[in-house]
Amino acid sequence: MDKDLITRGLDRTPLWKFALWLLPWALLAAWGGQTIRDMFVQGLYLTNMDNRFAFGLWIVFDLTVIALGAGAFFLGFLTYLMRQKDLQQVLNTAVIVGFVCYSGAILTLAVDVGQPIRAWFAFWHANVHSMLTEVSFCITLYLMVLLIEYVPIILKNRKLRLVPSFLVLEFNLHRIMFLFAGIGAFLSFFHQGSLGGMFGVLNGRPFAFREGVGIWPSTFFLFILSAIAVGPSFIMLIVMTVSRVARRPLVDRKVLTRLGRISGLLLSAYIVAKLADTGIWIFRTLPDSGFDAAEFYRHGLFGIWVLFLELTVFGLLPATILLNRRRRQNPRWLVAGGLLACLGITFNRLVVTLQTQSAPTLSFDTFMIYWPSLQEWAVMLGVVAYGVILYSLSYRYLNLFPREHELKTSSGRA
Amino acid sequence: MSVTRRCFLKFTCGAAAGTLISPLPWKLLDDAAIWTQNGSWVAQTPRGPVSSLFSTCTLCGAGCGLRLRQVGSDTVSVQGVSGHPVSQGALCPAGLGLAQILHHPARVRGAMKRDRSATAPWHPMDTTSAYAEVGRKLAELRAAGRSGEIAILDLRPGRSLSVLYRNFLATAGAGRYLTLPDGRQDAATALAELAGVPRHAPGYDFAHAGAVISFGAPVFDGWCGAGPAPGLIPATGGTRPVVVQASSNASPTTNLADVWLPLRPGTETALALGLAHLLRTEWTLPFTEEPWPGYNDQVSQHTPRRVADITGLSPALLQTTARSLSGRGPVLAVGGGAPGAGPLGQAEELAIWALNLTLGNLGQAGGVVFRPDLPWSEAAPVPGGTTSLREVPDGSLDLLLVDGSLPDSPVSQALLRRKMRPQSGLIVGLSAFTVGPVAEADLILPAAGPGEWLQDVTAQALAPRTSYALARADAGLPAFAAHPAAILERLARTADFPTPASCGPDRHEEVVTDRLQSLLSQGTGHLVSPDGTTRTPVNRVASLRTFRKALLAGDCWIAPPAPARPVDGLHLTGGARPLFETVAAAAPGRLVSESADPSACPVTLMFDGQVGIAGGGALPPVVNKLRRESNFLPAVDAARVNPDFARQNGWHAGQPLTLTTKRGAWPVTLVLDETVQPGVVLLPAGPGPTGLGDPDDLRTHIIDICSGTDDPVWRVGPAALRKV
Amino acid sequence: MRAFISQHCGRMVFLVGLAGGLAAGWLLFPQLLYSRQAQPMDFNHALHTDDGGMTCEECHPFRDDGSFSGIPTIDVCADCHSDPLGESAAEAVLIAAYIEPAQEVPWFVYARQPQNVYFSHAAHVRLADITCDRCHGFQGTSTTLQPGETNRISTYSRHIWGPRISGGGSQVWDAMKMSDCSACHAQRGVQDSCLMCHK
Amino acid sequence: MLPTAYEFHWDTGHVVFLGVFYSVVVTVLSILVYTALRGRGDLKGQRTPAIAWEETFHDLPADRRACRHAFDGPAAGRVCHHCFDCATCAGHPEFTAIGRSLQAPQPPDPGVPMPSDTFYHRGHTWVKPAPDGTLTLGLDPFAQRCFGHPTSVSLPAEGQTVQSGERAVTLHRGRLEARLAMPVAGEVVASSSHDGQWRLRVRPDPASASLVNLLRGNEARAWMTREVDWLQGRLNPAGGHTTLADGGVLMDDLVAAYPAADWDDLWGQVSLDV
Amino acid sequence: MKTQQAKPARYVMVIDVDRCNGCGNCMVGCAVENNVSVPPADALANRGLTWMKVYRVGNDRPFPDHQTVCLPIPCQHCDHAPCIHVCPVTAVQRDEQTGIVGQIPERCMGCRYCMAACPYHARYFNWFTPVWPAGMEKTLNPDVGTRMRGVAEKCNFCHGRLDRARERAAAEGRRQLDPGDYVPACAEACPTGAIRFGDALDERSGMKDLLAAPETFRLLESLGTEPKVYYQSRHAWVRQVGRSRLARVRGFETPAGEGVTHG
Repeated sequence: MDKDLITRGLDRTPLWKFALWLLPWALLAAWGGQTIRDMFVQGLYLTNMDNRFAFGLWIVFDLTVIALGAGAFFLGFLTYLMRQKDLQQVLNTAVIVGFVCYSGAILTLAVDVGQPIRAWFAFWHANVHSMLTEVSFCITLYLMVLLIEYVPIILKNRKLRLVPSFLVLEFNLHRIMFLFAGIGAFLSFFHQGSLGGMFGVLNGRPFAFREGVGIWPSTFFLFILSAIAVGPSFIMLIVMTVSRVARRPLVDRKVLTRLGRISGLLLSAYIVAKLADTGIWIFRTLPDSGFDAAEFYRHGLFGIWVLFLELTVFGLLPATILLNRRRRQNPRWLVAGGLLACLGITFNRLVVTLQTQSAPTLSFDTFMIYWPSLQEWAVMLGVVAYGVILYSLSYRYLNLFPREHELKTSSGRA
Repeated sequence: MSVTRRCFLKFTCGAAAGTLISPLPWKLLDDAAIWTQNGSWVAQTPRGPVSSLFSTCTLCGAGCGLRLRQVGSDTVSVQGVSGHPVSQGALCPAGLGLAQILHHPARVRGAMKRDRSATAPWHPMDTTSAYAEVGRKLAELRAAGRSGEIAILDLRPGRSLSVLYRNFLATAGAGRYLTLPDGRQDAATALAELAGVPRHAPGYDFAHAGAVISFGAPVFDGWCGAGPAPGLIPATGGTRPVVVQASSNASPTTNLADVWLPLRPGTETALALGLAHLLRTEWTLPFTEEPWPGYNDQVSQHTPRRVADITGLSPALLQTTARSLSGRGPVLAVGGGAPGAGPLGQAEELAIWALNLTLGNLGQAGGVVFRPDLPWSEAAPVPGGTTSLREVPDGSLDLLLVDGSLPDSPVSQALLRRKMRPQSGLIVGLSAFTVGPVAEADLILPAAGPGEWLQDVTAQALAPRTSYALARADAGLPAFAAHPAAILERLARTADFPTPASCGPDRHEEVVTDRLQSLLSQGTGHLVSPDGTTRTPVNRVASLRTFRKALLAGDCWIAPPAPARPVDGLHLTGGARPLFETVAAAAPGRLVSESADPSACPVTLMFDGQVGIAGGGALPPVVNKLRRESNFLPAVDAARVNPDFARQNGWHAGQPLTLTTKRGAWPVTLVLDETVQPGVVLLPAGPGPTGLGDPDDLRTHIIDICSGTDDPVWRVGPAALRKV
Repeated sequence: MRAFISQHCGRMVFLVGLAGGLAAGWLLFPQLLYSRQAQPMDFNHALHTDDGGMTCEECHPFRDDGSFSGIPTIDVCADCHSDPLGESAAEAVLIAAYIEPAQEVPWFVYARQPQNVYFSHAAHVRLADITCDRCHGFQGTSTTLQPGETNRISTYSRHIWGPRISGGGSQVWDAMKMSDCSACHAQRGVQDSCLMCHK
Repeated sequence: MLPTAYEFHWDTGHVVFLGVFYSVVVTVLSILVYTALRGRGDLKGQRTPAIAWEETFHDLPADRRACRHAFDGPAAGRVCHHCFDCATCAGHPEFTAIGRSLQAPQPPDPGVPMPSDTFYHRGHTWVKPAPDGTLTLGLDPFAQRCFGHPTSVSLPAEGQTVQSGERAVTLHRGRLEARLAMPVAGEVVASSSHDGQWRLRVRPDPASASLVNLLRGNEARAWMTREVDWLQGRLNPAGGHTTLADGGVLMDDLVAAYPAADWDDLWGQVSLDV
Repeated sequence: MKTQQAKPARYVMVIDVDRCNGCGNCMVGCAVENNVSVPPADALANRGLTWMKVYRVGNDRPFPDHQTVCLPIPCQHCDHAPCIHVCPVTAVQRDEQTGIVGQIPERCMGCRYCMAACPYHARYFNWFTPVWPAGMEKTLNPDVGTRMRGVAEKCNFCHGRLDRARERAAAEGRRQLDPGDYVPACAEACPTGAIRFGDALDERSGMKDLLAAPETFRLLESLGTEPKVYYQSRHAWVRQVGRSRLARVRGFETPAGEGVTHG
């Protein structure tokens, strides 16, 4: 039975091995699920958030995964609208990773709000001036789009495709996929941006507040840029990891280096923008609001090294690595570059979320720190586990990599 | 097979489509959202007609006026009454939460017993058998002719209930009537005796003073309720006396005062004498007869330089201060004391009275006035005599009934225990809460709480005017609690004492009525409405009934202004004479630590606290917000130390330390506070911090450990801090 | 024939499902959603207003502080009904069960709003000259009391949402939801805010 | 979200924001509806086999999709994008012309008998026209050796019409399965099968049945040679013909001979079904 | 038909820091008035609910030059409130009629974005289900609805009292309130009269002069949030500390004649 579901000609590990692989993740997911239940029943006091740290680990996690999931829309955009056919090879992965990231983020958000039953207020009683409204509208719609993009991949399963209606649906969906790629790009553009805007508009929190264009602060654009910069890297890392775990080539090497190169280019663009933004922030925005930049980096936990690390180790370094052709060819460097880029965005989102709240605004107020509770970690890890499980299943039973078969036979012949 | 599956699928789709175009899912969504705001877990506010009425607070002796807001018959909020003749609108946080306190988890909801240890847990006990047990003991003692070992500790003398306490002791035989050493009270009595105007309670006439020298008295925070002393409220645009605050540590009062003299702890005497010296030399005062032989020598010895050496204040500052006081009308020197921390020692008080005498304000308007007495005597003298708990020889009591009201200043529980017979001694609390001295009891009989029985409130010690008010019983008496007098009567019955009715509730009513009657027949003073707007001369009050009605409606009886009773000297009685010797000695000497431990750092121990809730207590839950939800009240175990001093000793904030005195050790947590003088450790003597008030939270123990001497009247003592 | 069925089975089954769904949503759901409570005793407004010639204010006055007394307390009834005025069963119940033991009548209040809603009768009646029936309909001229209906989930009286399961009813006073209040405010040009009605 | 909501005002913010939102929703939904309708049409219009064929064709590895003209010269390395339907291929006529003009050398003998009157489908079925206008369909020797002796063969019932590319014949051998694409469209008039040897007689559908997509003669031989090489490559990567061809003749039943090989995959590749 | 609307008001609070003796009555009075619950005893320090929070603020000088004042901080009711435009569900709104910024708990979905936005930390979240000891519900104020778990809450200038005042006025046929009619609980509970409250647009309230006074300032003025809670102090350092962080960071410039008089 299991074998009949696996695409013809693709080797997959025996079922028992696969089950063994899933087991730990399933346990993790179960733990997360249990904790989520507790959150709903007992309330958010199980977290370590408090009146000062209204946002905690979960928001950092949401911001990060949504940024990492940006590969889905960006690669779709490149493939279908920019006609970069060779990226087709990783598109399925991009879609599924995107789906995992966004569904996971939305799940986490649902746990994060104090009154989940009222979550629909965000739509029905929408305050259109709130960046959060923009976010919730866009990511919900975009998750729908991702689902639509995911469906044909599922329907191509060896057994499912035998059902005529599925076959036909898949066939027709596939041919208008470029439209969804376009819509997805549009939506993502706005919610990636408004996630940044969420913090940029906080005129009460000088650490986060940024001047901007019209209704959008600079962080709006910085977030978009950083997201599409690391998105491809993340997909690249995923693919490399999978083919390492599965011990077989899945896509042409040049596709991976290509992804790396795209990341490199956008990342360097991002660094430039970020530098300019920081400058304006330090020399105009902050003094105008009666604050002193140096002071934000005076506190024990968040020193000036934060800014330094963000710009150099997590910015310039990966950019240079990924832009250098010779380095790109070397898988080690490629991974290093991609990894740094992804870590960079994680760090950036963490700083934007936590340091904003740590830094005191009232002059007689104190600097505070926050460490997530076990339950918060549990929920986050549970969501990660859900992602791994979903992707593993997809990799086993769906034909994610069009070139996998050819690469296998050609390597077999070589 | 496949057909049926297809059909099922289609059916489901159809059903889903149908439901979606029906209100079901959408209304469910809406109702679910509404459910989150009306579910069983959402507390429902009461419905009904809202009314408001006036009463008087009985949490402490300050007698603040209250405006109760009621829904039906339940009080939903309590506010101060601006313009109230006694409290002038002030109210302390505990008073503001009064409505909650009756429902406090720490409320005594039935007789409770525990074995002889203040830390042992309480066990609920059948009320009847509790009465039986106490009654039996009473009977035995009386039968054995040991009724002298029966005593009642009255935490607030002067009430009608006090009369009943006395009656109980009388019918018991030779029982003793005990009062708590209360700083203000003692100071007042001391002065009344020294000034040769016995039985005339002195009071501070801030309202007419031109300047005030306060020796650490919290005249701006917590003198009356949480507010400033009456007459010191800086009305917008209005003028108030110049206030010189002499206190070792900064406080809101030092902030609001015009001059702050940050003197070394315990050097008040020297400062008083020094100021007397300056005042004489600076403004050539008409020299009054010296209060006692040698006083003048003392004064002349306390030159600015010497005083500066002792107090650590610069001579220049002393000089300018003295000058700043002149030409402003009457100058009033205030001792009294921070209620939380107890009053000054007697030596200091004596020096301060002497200063007042030097200033010639004793018995004068704007100075220390002598209030006319209330027109009734303290009822029948008790055969066993009336003494302060302090004077009772240790181990001489076998049954002590403890009054349930909150004490105005903390009391050492160890002291209480020491007075009891080692084995058999039984302490019985008549209380609504397990707080204050009652916390030391072995057995508690549930009594009515504030507002559950009619009480009468007389003026607090050192209040400028004699006053009398009633605290109405607007909250009904709960089934589990009894009127204190009813408890007395029932005890008297069970012990079959001759005249149990003489201490019953009905008698209490009679006493109150008698008092009202005597006020009427005396005919002096005014009936003042709660907001102070209308003043009716008592002699124009039609009848006892209307008088009573008015008082129940929140009116106050206010005596006429005290007549000028110039005092030309303090007449040292035999008991007071030795005090004088200590005056000279009193100075930095108190600060020396006897700590034998070389690793410990000698420090001076001082206290601050809140009036009304001093010495711990079951607080309204909301009061805990002050400590737990803001950063401005210290935690219970917070030892506040000057940052520089801490740095010198290598201590850091939040560090656990052990505070040792010769009476024991106390674990504290270090808190850095620039308002504290270097070398001083400031401890809060206030209520416990737990969320809803923990019944077993015995704050007063800290006083046992920290008060340097057996004398429970203390403010500053030697101690040592050691790293854990 | 079987061919026909097998051909059209799908469509028919779909339609059956559709009908089922609609029926569940429109007919069954309301039955399940609301619980009915009979009033403790019957009351005839018309009898009091017409024959008794009483005005609304006599039993539903404003208090001194401007608040509205709402349903009268038992002593108000007792003022007239301490002894039977007629021989109606309801009155007998009133006297026997409530007036004599001085028990308040546990009326079901149709128009009861939740605790987080603030409504000032004074502002609407005294200032805006709105008559009772604008919101309470012809309650004042009714001859009998309908049983109360409570939403099992939201705990609201059905009169808040309105008789129609889809909300509202045929009359303006049929519903007392926030949208109904705000609609009237908008129509009268009252500039309102959340805090105006939420406490 | 709707003008009925209390918070809604007819101001720029709401109009723009919700306008965009709803237009996106409408777009997405209409696309989905459009897709569903198209699919319904396809199902009704019996286009499923064609779609299936197209789907699988695009999933085939490039080398399995080589253009027929890549075998004998003109378009070496060319890959077909027309699902082997040369009628729709613009290049086909001229490539054929070029092919004729240059005398391609006689291709090597693939090692399997390939009568010149037989037309071969790339899915390894052959068609032989009979004088009465019907066509005989069968499995070519190469495929026969790949499939060996199927345990069961399912054939379309007589009178059933099949479409070209439709996978009407299915062979089973244990867990292995091969679904063979029909080389031509028409009505099945006769079918026979014994020991996995199956024949179909089809009366071609004059409208759609054409043999132009099928290979014959040298072209077929060249293709077959290529297929044999491919198979060798897959069966023993080490290289060398001796194992596969025995005296130039493909051995019977390779499945038995090479149990280690991934026959599920190979059958799929041979029958152009992945 | 009578006019449907009263004249708009602009309610402001002026807190005289020099009068505050840090008794905390404002916090307690507020909590009692607004049915603010008490979290469990073992709750984290920063999870309390207090619509009015009193901070102790020092002047960073050594003893005895050190001064500590108490700053009571309720919601500042900013005219440009950062919390309003961030709320995704329109649960926060500035009442045009009064200028009061309202938080509607039954609308709030508990995303806490507003809390992240508020520079004054004047917003509080119900981390726990608000519970009162048995019988204590009877003491809840009927003019203020209780909250539920998982929603934000904050000061609304005791809007329940405004409702009462309006109702009383309406009963007398008045639309306009008189200065005395409406005072928040904190102002009423303050024993030193440090908290004053009134309608700045109403000449009779005398608020205009208070706002114009030179020693009047607002917290974090340079953020441009335009708070309607004003503070007053004759101490320059207090004003500097309140206005912005820079003064604290770069040290106060203390004009001559400032500071405490004790030599």
